[in-house]
Amino acid sequence: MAERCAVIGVGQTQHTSCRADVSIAGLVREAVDRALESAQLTMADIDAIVIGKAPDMLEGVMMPELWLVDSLAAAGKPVFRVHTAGSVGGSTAIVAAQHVMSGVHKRVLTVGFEKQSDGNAMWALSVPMPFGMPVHAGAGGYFSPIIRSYIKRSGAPSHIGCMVAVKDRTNACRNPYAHLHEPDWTLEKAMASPMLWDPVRMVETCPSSDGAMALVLASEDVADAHDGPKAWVHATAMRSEPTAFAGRNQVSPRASEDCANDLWRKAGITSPIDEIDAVEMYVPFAWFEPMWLESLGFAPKDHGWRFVEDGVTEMTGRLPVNCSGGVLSTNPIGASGMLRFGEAAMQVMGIAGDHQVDSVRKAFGHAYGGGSQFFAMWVVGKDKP
Amino acid sequence: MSDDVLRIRTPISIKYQYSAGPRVSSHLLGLMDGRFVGKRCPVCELVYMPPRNGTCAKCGALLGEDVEVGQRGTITTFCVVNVPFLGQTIKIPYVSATILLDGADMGMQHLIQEVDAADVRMGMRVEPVWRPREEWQPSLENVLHFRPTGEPDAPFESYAGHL
Amino acid sequence: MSGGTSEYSIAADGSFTAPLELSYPYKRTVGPILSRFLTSLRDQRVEGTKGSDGRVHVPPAEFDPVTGEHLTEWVDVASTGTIVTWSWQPAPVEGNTLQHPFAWALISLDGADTNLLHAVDAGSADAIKTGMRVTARWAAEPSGSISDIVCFDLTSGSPT
Amino acid sequence: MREVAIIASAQADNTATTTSTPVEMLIPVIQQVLANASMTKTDIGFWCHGSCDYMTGQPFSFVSAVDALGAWPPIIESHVEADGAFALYEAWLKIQTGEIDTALVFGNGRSSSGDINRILTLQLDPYVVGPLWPDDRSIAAMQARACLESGVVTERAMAEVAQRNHRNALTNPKALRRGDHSIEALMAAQLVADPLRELDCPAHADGVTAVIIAAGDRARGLAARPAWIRGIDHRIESQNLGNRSMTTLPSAALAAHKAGVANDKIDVAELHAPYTHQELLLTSALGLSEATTINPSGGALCANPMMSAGLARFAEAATRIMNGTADRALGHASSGPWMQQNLVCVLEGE
Repeated sequence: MAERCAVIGVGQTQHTSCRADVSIAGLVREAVDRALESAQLTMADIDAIVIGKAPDMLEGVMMPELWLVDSLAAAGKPVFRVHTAGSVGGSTAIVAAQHVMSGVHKRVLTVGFEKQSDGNAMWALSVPMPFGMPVHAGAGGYFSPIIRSYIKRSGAPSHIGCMVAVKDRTNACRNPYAHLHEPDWTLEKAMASPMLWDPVRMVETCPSSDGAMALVLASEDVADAHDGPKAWVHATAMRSEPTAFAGRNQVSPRASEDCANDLWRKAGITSPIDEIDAVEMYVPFAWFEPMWLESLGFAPKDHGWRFVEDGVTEMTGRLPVNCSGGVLSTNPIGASGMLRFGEAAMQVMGIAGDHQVDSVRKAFGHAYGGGSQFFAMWVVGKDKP
Repeated sequence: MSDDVLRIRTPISIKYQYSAGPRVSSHLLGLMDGRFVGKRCPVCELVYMPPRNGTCAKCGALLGEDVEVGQRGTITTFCVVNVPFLGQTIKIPYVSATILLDGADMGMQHLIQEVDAADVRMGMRVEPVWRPREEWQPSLENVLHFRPTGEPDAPFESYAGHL
Repeated sequence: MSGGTSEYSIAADGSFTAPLELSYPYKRTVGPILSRFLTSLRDQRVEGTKGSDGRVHVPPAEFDPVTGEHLTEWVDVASTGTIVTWSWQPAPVEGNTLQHPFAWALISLDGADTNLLHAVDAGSADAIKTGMRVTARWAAEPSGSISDIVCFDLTSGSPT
Repeated sequence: MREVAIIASAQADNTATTTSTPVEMLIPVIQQVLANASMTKTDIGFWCHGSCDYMTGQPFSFVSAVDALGAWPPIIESHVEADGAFALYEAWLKIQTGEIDTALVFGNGRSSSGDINRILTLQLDPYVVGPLWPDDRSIAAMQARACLESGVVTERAMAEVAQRNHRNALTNPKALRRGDHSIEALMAAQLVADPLRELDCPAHADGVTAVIIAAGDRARGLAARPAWIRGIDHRIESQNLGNRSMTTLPSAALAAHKAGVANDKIDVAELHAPYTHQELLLTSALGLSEATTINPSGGALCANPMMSAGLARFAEAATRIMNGTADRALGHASSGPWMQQNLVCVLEGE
């Protein structure tokens, strides 16, 4: 059976719209160096490296892990590349964990990054294909109809998205690494934010960021010997389903529900809302918080929005969600998923600083990608699984 | 030292030849003739219009027989766009909707015009406005946009399974 | 119309095909090490970084490839050097600094311990040999890029 | 370690150009490999895919590949931006964790959509190498010259590699290029990138390969003679063309050592060496002797579908074990300029 695995190192970059002070390698190393420092290891101690990022066209470098080898002093090591769309950061952390859980490696470095300012996300995300339909409205145009469907189905009031946005932007002010630091959001101000893709307001959308997140994963013996904070991997799960087929439920894709059920079962969790102390959820559009709360089993169907309205997901609430500020405040696509997984680990390790939730024993990290079709999740905890 | 080189231009240009594949040919030929031709999945028997890349993703099967679907359809869901989107010339706000054509089992994205954005509804019945025939290409862009037919709205149950 | 739809053609099996061009003007932030290297190139000077083992890297390594440490010590190297290996490019492609047949070569610049990849304007494949000496040909209007060296020219004299 | 074996494989015919969409190319191969194993999609515990967006110029191109799997109900699935052989490695790891017992891995590539020699330039340093647009073949040619001038290889030895692979491909219906050429004719052929000749270079192809692996008794129940993975490891080396050996492949040698290649005689080796001189470098890096039959399929010289060619080598090697013509075989996949990254797998029969 699987070997135990723990996160013993976490490091991320300062995130911003353009990290004009670094190259791609410099950006990656900023996160890697911080992760190694917190793991009290050096590059030489690392057995294998697992790299994740979204489409290579964002930077215009094909399989960049190949030329990054020297910058990571990785010659002679296994270097592995993962790409599963928006969920890539989460999938990459899971694949890295499997390098340890398989018993093959003891110290694995994993990093997710995106240097979006070298190019323009729109290029890579909407290449006009011959004979295809023109993209009429971008990502918001794809997801806002799904949000409209959720609102109609659940009867949620129109201000829920803004409540989530204000919460995450406010939380981000407690996270020094976050891209957006906008302390003065209020519900009134948010409701007045321009309606971009009705029902999605500007404040309810995510920024485009340069950034990277790195984790050091270790085997049980290495983690036991490590005298710093650690987060044990209790369970991981992945699920995929096709982008589009007749009759597909895009509001709560079955792949999302199956993935969560599998995760809770593996982690021995029977009541997520009671047993999970902190959640880092992939919410690129504010309305996805209530949608995922339901899909993942934290809230009853059509009640996710009530959790938001009742403050359940506030930092001080019963189920703190995205205390880091989440994707709504920081979005380097290839790193966003690993930021969720890493921030969940930070909560368990007690190293989240000003956005630390009190006495977190178990935390949940979540990422999804494509047309709400690729899902990656993990549960990390203070105690050994 | 503001004169230092901080950023470099490295243009990248690669030419490809794209192929839509043999299975969507009848669909594209149909569009060049002002018709909506989809395909039926031989396994689940649902009708795909457009036939995507010639496959039923649910069954992992190659699509089979051609099926011409109706010109009219129902708006299953939509969004009102207020952001001047990359290369988009239509004046905002405008509506991008998922339209379930009569006889099709999967919706397709298109524009809704000739109606105030605020009046667009889920369930609204719409019909295509085609470009002048001489401008037709093998593309859904032969349809300028869809507009309301004035028919009564379709009941929610009739398209609830397609959201 | 999207992509190259208007330039479509129909293949033997009925497939519609059309050109699709990915053409993007990437603008890369280079970071401190490459910034200094490229700024120097613009001034017709070649600099490299010294690795932890004392070897001089040109183009400069941001990080030591063996230890991973950040490299900060700079060394001036010459714009002349020796051909270590080469191959012949009979048909230049878009983006090459020379648009007539030329040689690709790895060049050991005097004072450097690594080799620089660049073009050599040798005229014909018969005229170039490994071990020949070369000199950088600087661009008339430098922009702060690797192309500020247009190519290398063979210098008179037999192979060293 | 859990015992894991390759129990079935399928490949599409390699073609020079294709009009079918990648998904249309995938579906028949996915269905074939399942049929070869007498399995249905519900018997598969994990699916892993290897491909690269730049092959077709479509970002997220792998997303539509999920359409070929009939991923309903939802499946456990992942994707590597690499050769399908690396997808097999990920699946092997996942089986080791005990989470799954079976996996279907596949790689698909399309070298004909664009100029592959130009596309591969995008793998190079994007600041001071890529902007000069050196193409893949020119870069390989510089390595070939260094090998020739240092005496590590000879023109005749390169011609012999080309001759053997193209002859072997005569009996491989999937190959794109095949033929019976004399050494003299090969050595007299025109130089396309001095010192390389046309048949020293890979036959870039469009192709698909799918492989099913299974653990322990599950594998024994699915195949008469499973090809057991006795060792598998991959290593990478510096990409820096100016600070790297041009005449040795340290990452391949290390991967071979970790995979235990030298523990016993290798009957058959399927090597993903795109250029003739690279096969010679690789053969020596892997420590293979005259006793080993190399590339009975014709190898990458006769069909090199990017992102599928490496997994195809695994499939070919496994086939030799499964049909009893070999007891110990080696499958190899590579990636990057000058075979920067190498994945080595030792397969054995029981």
